[in-house]
Amino acid sequence: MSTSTHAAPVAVPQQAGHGAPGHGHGHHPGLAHHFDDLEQQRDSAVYGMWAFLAQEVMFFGGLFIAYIVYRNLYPEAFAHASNLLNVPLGATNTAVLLASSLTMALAVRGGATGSKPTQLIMLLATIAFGLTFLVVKYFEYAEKFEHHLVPGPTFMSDPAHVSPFFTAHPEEIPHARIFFFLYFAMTGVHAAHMLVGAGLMAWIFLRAKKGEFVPEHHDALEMSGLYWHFVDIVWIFLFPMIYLLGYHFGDHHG
Amino acid sequence: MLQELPLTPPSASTFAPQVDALYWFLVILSTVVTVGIFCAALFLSIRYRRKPGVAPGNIEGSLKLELLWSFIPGVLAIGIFAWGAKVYFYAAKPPKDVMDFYVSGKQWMWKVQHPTGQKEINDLHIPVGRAIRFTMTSEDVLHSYWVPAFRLKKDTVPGRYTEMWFQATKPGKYHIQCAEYCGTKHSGMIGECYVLEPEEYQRWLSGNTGEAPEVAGQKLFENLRCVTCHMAGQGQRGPELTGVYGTKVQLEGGGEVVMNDEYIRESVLKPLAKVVKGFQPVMNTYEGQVGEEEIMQLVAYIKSLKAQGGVKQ
Amino acid sequence: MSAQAVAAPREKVAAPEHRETYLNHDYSWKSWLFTVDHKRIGILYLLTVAFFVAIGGLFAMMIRAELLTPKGDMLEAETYNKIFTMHGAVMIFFFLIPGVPGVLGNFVLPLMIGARDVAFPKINLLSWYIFVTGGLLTLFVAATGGVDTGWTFYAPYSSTYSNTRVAETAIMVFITGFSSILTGLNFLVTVHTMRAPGMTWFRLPLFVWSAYATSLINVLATPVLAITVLLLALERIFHIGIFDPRVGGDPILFEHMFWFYSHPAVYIMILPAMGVISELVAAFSRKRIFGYSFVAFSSLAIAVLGFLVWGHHMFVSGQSAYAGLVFSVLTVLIAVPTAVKIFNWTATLYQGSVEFATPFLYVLAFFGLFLIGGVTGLFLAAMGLDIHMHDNYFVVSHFHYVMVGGMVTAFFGGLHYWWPKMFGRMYNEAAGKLAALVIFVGFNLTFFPQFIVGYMGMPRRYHAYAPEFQTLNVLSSGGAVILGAGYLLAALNLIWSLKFGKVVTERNPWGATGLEWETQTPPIPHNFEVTPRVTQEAYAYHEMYSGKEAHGVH
Amino acid sequence: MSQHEHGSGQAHGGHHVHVVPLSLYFGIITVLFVLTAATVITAKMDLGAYNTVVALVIAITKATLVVLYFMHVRWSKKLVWIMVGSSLVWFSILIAFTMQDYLSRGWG
Repeated sequence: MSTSTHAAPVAVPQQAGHGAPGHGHGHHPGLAHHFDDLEQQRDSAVYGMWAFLAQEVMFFGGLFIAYIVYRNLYPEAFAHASNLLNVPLGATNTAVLLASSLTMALAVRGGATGSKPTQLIMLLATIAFGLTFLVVKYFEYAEKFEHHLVPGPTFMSDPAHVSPFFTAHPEEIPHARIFFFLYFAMTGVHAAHMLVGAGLMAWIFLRAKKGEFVPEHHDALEMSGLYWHFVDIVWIFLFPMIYLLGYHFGDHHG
Repeated sequence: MLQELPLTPPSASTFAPQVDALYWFLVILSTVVTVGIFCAALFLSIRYRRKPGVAPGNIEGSLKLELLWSFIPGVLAIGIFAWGAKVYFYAAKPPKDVMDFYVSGKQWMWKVQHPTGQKEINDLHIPVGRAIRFTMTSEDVLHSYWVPAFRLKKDTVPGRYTEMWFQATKPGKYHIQCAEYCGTKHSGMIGECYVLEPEEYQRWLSGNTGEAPEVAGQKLFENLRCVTCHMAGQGQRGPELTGVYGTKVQLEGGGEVVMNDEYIRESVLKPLAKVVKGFQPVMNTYEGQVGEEEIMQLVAYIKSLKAQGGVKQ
Repeated sequence: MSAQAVAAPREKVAAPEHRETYLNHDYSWKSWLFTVDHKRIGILYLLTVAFFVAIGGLFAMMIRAELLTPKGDMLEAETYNKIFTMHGAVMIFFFLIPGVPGVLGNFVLPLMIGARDVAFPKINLLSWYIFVTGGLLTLFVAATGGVDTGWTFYAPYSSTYSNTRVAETAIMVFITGFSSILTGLNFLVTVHTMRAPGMTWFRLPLFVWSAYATSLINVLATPVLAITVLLLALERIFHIGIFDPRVGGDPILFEHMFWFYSHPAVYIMILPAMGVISELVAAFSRKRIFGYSFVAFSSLAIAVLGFLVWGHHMFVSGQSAYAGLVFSVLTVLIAVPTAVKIFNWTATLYQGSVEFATPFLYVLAFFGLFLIGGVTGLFLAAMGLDIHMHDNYFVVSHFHYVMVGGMVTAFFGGLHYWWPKMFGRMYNEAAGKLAALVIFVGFNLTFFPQFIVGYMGMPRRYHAYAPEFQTLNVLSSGGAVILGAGYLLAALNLIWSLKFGKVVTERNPWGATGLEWETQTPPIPHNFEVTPRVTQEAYAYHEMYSGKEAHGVH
Repeated sequence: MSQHEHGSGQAHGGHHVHVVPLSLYFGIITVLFVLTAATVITAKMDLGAYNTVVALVIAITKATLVVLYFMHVRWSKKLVWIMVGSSLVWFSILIAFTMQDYLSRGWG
C-alpha cells in the first residue's frame, strides 16, 4: 500500500490511515479501517447477519410454499407418505439440534464472559452435535434409498416398504413422489446449511483457540451462533411438518 | 393510410367492443396525462432556465398538493381497475346456452372438436351469433389460445382444464395464435378462425363428418367396459351417471364435490382420489389408456346423460 | 486510435501537483482485482456491465434484423428463440438489475452518506466476483448451445420439454442472484450504520432512499427465485420434481414462485433509476426536491406494494379470477406512489434555475419515456384488457419503455452527472446532448410502433409473423438502428473523455449539494480527508445560492 | 462519534454484550425438550384438523424461544426486531398471496 503524500490538515482520530487496517492508532486490533468504533462494527455485523437470515427465511420460504400448496392439493397422500419416514430418528435429531443450540448459546456466552475454555469446549460440543445430526440424517437417507422411497424410476417399487394405503391407492403414488421430492429438497437444503455451519464452527474454533474472542469483540463467534440457531429453527418446523403429518393414522414404520 | 395501417384488429365478438372501449378510454386518458405532464416539465424548465443573478426559489412542498395528486391518480386507478374487472368477468362467466367445443394444445398445433364431432387441426369453423364455450387443456407444455379479433385469450395448462367463451358477431376469417411461448415452432402454432353464417356452418359440418363427442364418448364408455359397473342393477359397483352432471355428490369419508369436467377427468385418471359415498374404492385407473381427447369425449357423453335416458345397457 | 494521438499531440498542460486519488494510488492489476474500495468496485461493475450490455444489445439487433420480414428467413426458429432468451436473460440479470446499484450505487452511496466505505467491503468485492462468475457461465452456456425457454423459464417446457441447456442457465441465475442479495444486504446495513455525524434519515439524498428500498427487495425477493430455479434444475437433472403435470405437479405454482421475485425485480431495476432522477432534477434546477419526504416514502411504498402484485402476470394463466381481482387492484394502486414522484419532480422545476446540461436532457427524456411506460402499465393492470394484451407486443413495448426508457435513460443521466467525479474528466457537452436527443428519438421510433402492432395482434416471441404487421416492424427495426447509434455515441463520448476530456479538479463542477461533491475529485481512497459533519438538509440549494437576489416571493 | 443507530430505549450503552445467566439457558432448553416431546405425543392423537394447528403452535413457540433467548433478540436493538418482523411479514405475503389463488379456484 502506498503512503499518502498529502498532508492531512486536521488530526483525524477516527481515520485509521490508508489501507492497512487499524494499525498503530491505538485502536482495538479487531477494528476494521472503515469503522469508527467497535460498537459501529458490531451493529453492522448484527444487522448484516439478520438481513442475511431474513434472506434465508425467504430462501426456505420458497420450499415451504411448494410444500403447503401440494399438501393442500394432496392431503391424503402427504399424510400417508409422511408415515414412511422414521419418526424416532427425526425426534432424536430434533433433540440433538436443540442441544447443539444450547451449546452454541453457551459458546457465545463464553465469548461474552471471555472464557476461552468455555468457548472451545462448547464449540466442540456444537460441532459434535451437528455431525451427529448429519450422521443420523445419512442413515435415514440410506434407509430411504434401500426402501426405494427416493423419487425416481423405482419409486415405491418395494411392496414391503409402502404402507397399505398406497397399495390400495396406486394413483396416489405420484403425489407421494412429490412428497418425497420435497422431503429430500427441504431436508437436503437444510443439511447443506448444517454442513456449512459445521465448517463455520471449525473455523470459529480455530480462531477461538488463538484467543481472538474477547468480551468487547467477538462478533464472528456471535454471528456464527445466529446462523446456527437459525438452521435449528428451520428444523423445528421441518420436523412436525414432514414427519408428523399422518402420525395419528398409525400406519407408520419404525 | 388508415386502411394500410389499421390500429386495431377487426372486432368480431361481443367481447371485442368492450375491450376496445376501455382501450380507447385509456389511450385518451394516458395521452392527456403524458403530454400534459411532459409539457409542464418542459415549460417549467424553459421558463425557469438558469439566468445569471437569479437565485432559485426555496419551496419545501405542500401537503395539500401531495394529497391532491395522490388522491386523483388513486381514484382514476381504482376506476380503471373496476372497469377492467367488469370486462374480465363478462369473459369469465359464460351464458347458459352454449355450444361446447373441446380444444387441446399440443406442440405445435391446436386440436379442436366440435359439439357434433367434427375435428379440426389449427383452423376453426364456427357459426356467427352463437355463444361458444371452449374447454381447453394441453397435452404437453403451456400454450395460450388467442384470437385477436375476439380480444380473447386463455392459457391451456397440462393436467387441468381452463375455459373460455365467446360469441362471434361478424362472419370472416381471423387469426388464431399461440400466445404462450411453447418451444421451437411457437410462431407456427397458428391457424385461421372462419366465422360462418349458420347455414354455411351447417354445410361445412356436413362436409366434414365426424362423430359427435358424446356419441364417440358413448362408444368409448362401452368399449372401455365402464358400462358394466356404472349401471343400475346387479353388478353395479360404481355410481350411476345419469343426470348427475353439474350436481353435488357426497363423498366417502365426508365432503362433497361438484360433478364437473374436472371431477370426471380426475375420476377417470385417478378413480380413488374422491370416491362417491356408498361405493367401494375398486375402480382401476385409465391413465395411459385414454388420451385428453378421449377423456373429453367421455365428459361430453356423461354431460349428455339427461335424467330420462339413463345409461344404455 | 494511438495513431491519431501521435498525429495530434495535445497541448502541454502544466503538470498539476500530484494528488492521490482512488484511481492513481496504485496501478497494479492486483490492486484492482483485490480492491475492497467501493469506488473501484463500482468501476469494475461499470466495465462488466458495459460488456454485458454490448452482448445483450447485439442479440437485440439480431432480433430486430430477423423481424424485418414476416417470414422467419434469417435465423432458424430455434436460434431465434435462443437469441431472444439470451437477450432477456443477459439484459435483465447482468445489466438492468446490477446496473444502477452496482455502478452508481457502489460509487456514490458511501460518498453521499459520508462513509469511508460500505459496511462490508470484502463482501462487496465477493458480490462482484459472484456476478462475474454468473456472467462467465452465461457466456459459456450461450457459446455451447444456448437456452431457448425465454427468460421466464416457464415449466413444464423448461423442466421437461426443452432440449437446450436449461439446468446450466438455472444455476447461472442461482449464482447471480446471490450477487444482488449481497449487494442489497451491504447497502441496507451501510445506510443504517455508516452515516456521517448529523446525516439523519431525512437529510439523506433521495438516491439513498431509493437504493435502500431496492436493497429491501434484493434481500427479500431474490432468494425465492434462487430456490425456484434450484428446484427447476433438480427437476431437469434428475427428472423428478414438482412442476411436472404428468405426476400431479402444478405449472402454475412455478409461475407464482417465479413472479414473486420477478415482479418486484422490475422495481429493483426502476427504483434506483428514480433515485438518480431525484438527484439530477435537484442538481440541475438548483432546488430542493419538492415534497422530499413524499418522494422518499413513495420509494418504500413502491417496494412494499411491488411484492403484492405479481399475479397480474397471470390473469389468463388459469389462476383463480378472485386472486386476479386482488392482484389487479393492488397493481393499479402502484400508480399512486409513482405519480407522486413524477408530480414532485415536475413541481421542483417551478422557480428553479434550470440548466440544460446533458444529464438534464436525460431527465427530460426519462420523463417522456417513463410516463409512457407507466401509463401503459395501467392498460395491462386492467384485467379485462389484459386478456387481449397479455403476451403480445404491447407488453414488450411497455416494459422496454419502463426498463430501457426509464432505467437506462436515468443510468446514462447519472453516469454523465457523476462522470467528472469518477474520473476527473469532462465529456464533450455537444456530443453528450446530441446522444441524448438521438436516444430519445430512436427509442420512440423503435418501441412506439410495438404498442400498435401488439394491440393489432402480434404475439411476443414470434419468429415469423402475419404480413400485415410488417410496416410497423420495419419502423421498429429502423428505430433500433438509430437507438443503437445513440447509445454508441454516448458511450464513445464518455470513453473519449477519459483521455481527451477536459480535466476537472474542482470538487464541485456542477455546483451541486451532496457530500460526494465536497470531497476531492476524483476522491481519495478513503473518501474524505475529514469525516464530514452534516448540519443541513439535503438539497440546501437555497442556502448555497441565496447570496444572489432571491427569486419570486420566497 | 458517528450517527449510527442507537435503538431507542436501550438500557445499555457502549458495546457491552448482554451476559445471560446460565440458569435461563438451561430453563429454556428444558422447555424446548418438553415441547418436542409434546409435539410427538399430540401428533399421535387424532385431533382432526387440530393436529396441524397444535403442531404449528408448538413449533412457533419453540422458534420464538430460540429467537428471543438463544439469539438474544430480547436484548437486541429495535432494528433487529424490525428485521425479524419483516422477514415474517414477507414470508406471510408469499404464503397468503399464493394460497389465495389455490383456495379460491373452486369458487364458481
